[in-house]
Amino acid sequence: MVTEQQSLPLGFVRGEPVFEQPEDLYIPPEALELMLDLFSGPMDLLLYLIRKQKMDILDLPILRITEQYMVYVDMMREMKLELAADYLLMAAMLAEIKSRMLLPKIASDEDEEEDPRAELVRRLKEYEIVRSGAHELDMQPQQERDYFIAHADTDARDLAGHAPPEVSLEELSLALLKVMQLVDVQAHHQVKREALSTRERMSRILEKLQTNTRIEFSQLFETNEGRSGVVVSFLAILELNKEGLIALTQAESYSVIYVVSKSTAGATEHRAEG
Amino acid sequence: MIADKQLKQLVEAAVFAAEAPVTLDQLLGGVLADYRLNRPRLRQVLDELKDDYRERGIELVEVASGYRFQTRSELGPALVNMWPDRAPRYSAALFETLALIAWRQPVTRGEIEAVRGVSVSTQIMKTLQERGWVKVVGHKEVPGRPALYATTKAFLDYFSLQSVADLPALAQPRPELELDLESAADTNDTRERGTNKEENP
Amino acid sequence: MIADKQLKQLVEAAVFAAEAPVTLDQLLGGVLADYRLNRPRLRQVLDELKDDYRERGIELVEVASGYRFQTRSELGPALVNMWPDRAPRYSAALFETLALIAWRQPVTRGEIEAVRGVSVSTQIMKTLQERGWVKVVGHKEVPGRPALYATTKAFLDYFSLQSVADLPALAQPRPELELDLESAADTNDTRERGTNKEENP
Repeated sequence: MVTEQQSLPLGFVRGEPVFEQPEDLYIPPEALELMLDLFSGPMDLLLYLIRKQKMDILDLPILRITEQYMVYVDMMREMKLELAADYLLMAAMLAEIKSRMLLPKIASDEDEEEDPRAELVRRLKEYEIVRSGAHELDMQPQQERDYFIAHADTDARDLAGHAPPEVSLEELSLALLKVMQLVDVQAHHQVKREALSTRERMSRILEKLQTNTRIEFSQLFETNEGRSGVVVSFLAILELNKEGLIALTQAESYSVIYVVSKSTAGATEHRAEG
Repeated sequence: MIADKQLKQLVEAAVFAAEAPVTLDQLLGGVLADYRLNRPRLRQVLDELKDDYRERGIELVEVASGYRFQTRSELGPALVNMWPDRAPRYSAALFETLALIAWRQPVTRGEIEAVRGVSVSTQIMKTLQERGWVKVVGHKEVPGRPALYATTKAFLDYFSLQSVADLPALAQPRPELELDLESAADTNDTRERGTNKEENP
Repeated sequence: MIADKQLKQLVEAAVFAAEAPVTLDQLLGGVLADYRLNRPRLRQVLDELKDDYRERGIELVEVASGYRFQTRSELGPALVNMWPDRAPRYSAALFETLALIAWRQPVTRGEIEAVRGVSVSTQIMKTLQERGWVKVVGHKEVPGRPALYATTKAFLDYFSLQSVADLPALAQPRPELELDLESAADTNDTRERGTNKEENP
């Protein structure tokens, strides 16, 4: 079922004729990164190329497939995209098969020499089956995509006196330490106690704005908290504003400043405006 | 326009699927967003649903924060037997999620997932909200309007904290703890998770 | 004795209130413990309930770990619209890994990597285990004693399946190809041929 169209080669890449310059090989750099996410690995990429070029997997044109694979891998390397070592491993394997194919066959009395492509073809077929399995799984109904669990609340559990699990502060602290380390790997965040108070205050302000979508600026401060409390509230308002969760409005200079929610569920009037 | 039957099915499914009681606005802006429906009409649908469940084991009720289905109160004593006495435990995933909410609040589920590198199960969010430790304080104005989660006063009370700011001081690694964590990280890498089973929260 | 109506209400309420799907045994030994009821009778009640919900927005289904109510799948898109941040997002790599574990279980990480041609990220294994879809069921007696992974009931529940045998049979290699798919063939045998789907997506 080889559907190789013989026409004039468009050019030669590393000595190999290129018959059709596949337009899908020209990929804008920004799309390359996306592509890396698109393929789940080198096998996936290989299969894609085989499909795209309508090659016969059983009589794999190893020269062509190797060329095309290398075009992709080289592009990704040129873009200095973080390329998994597995892609390079596959490139090496392809190159090896290619060189073995190029070697003259030595006539021998022994059993027929195994086609150097056999192992790759076997793996490709096997992988193809797994990929179709993944597709089958994806077609199954999935929770919160196709269906949701239907729950009813109950007061019976309270009757049972069924206490929820006891949790120690230590467990929570350890968990916090773990996520702090996680984040530390991603970025160097200095966790300061003041910053935490601010985050917490942000939540309280949003909470207030859920019942009242517009609150006078000054009402968000509690004077009995003292100086530091006022500072925390002020920082929280600035941060909320920066993150686009609230807006500050004022009819005219020196008039009352209002804090308006941009985020509450109940803010239907606001939604209607937008 | 939407057929009456389909409309009722949608509203019914949405109330059942919600993690907390749902308001008319949530229904109108969410599951019914594609249909032009007014509040009286929706109320009528909810009344019909109430009626449909009049003779069933559960009922549709309106509570302070919206509509929800709940088991009929007469059945309470019989349902008690559903929960045998056993002390459940929370998963590490739940603790990490809670810690992240405390630390990064107000935070969306997507932001939590970005840090933890794994998706956060709905069950965990539900458990945290049922315990009253976490609540939705708003919605982020980005596509999808994801909920913003924050810790509550009940959370602070439970752990006898004055403020979330008291947490990091506690989380300072003690020398002997650091060692523990390193070995824990090692076993994580070699996927020795048999002992660290993820039960349902 | 318990009146039919009350019995049905009790079973209905129990299934709705449970945190996870409930089995016949859980019902018989829990909420129904005070009544002398046999399994056929209980099955009959559940069948009646299924029937009652035939035209509603939710349905009673049986999955691997028992009975549960869930929203009708036609309503999925509208409901997802209501909670976009709850919608699952899984990569192709995760699904391939999961498919391999489902169809080839028990399987080692090395075996998964051999087929997929890429190293399996620790994050994928972590997600799969945190979701409770995959667990370590033993260790292979080869050097290094690698963990053997298998799917769980929670995996089946998530995909609305009663057993692994309900998974569609995977495409068979073409006859002219002699592939080393013994392990796959074994699991395939237990499956129904009739469900064979088209060979490729």
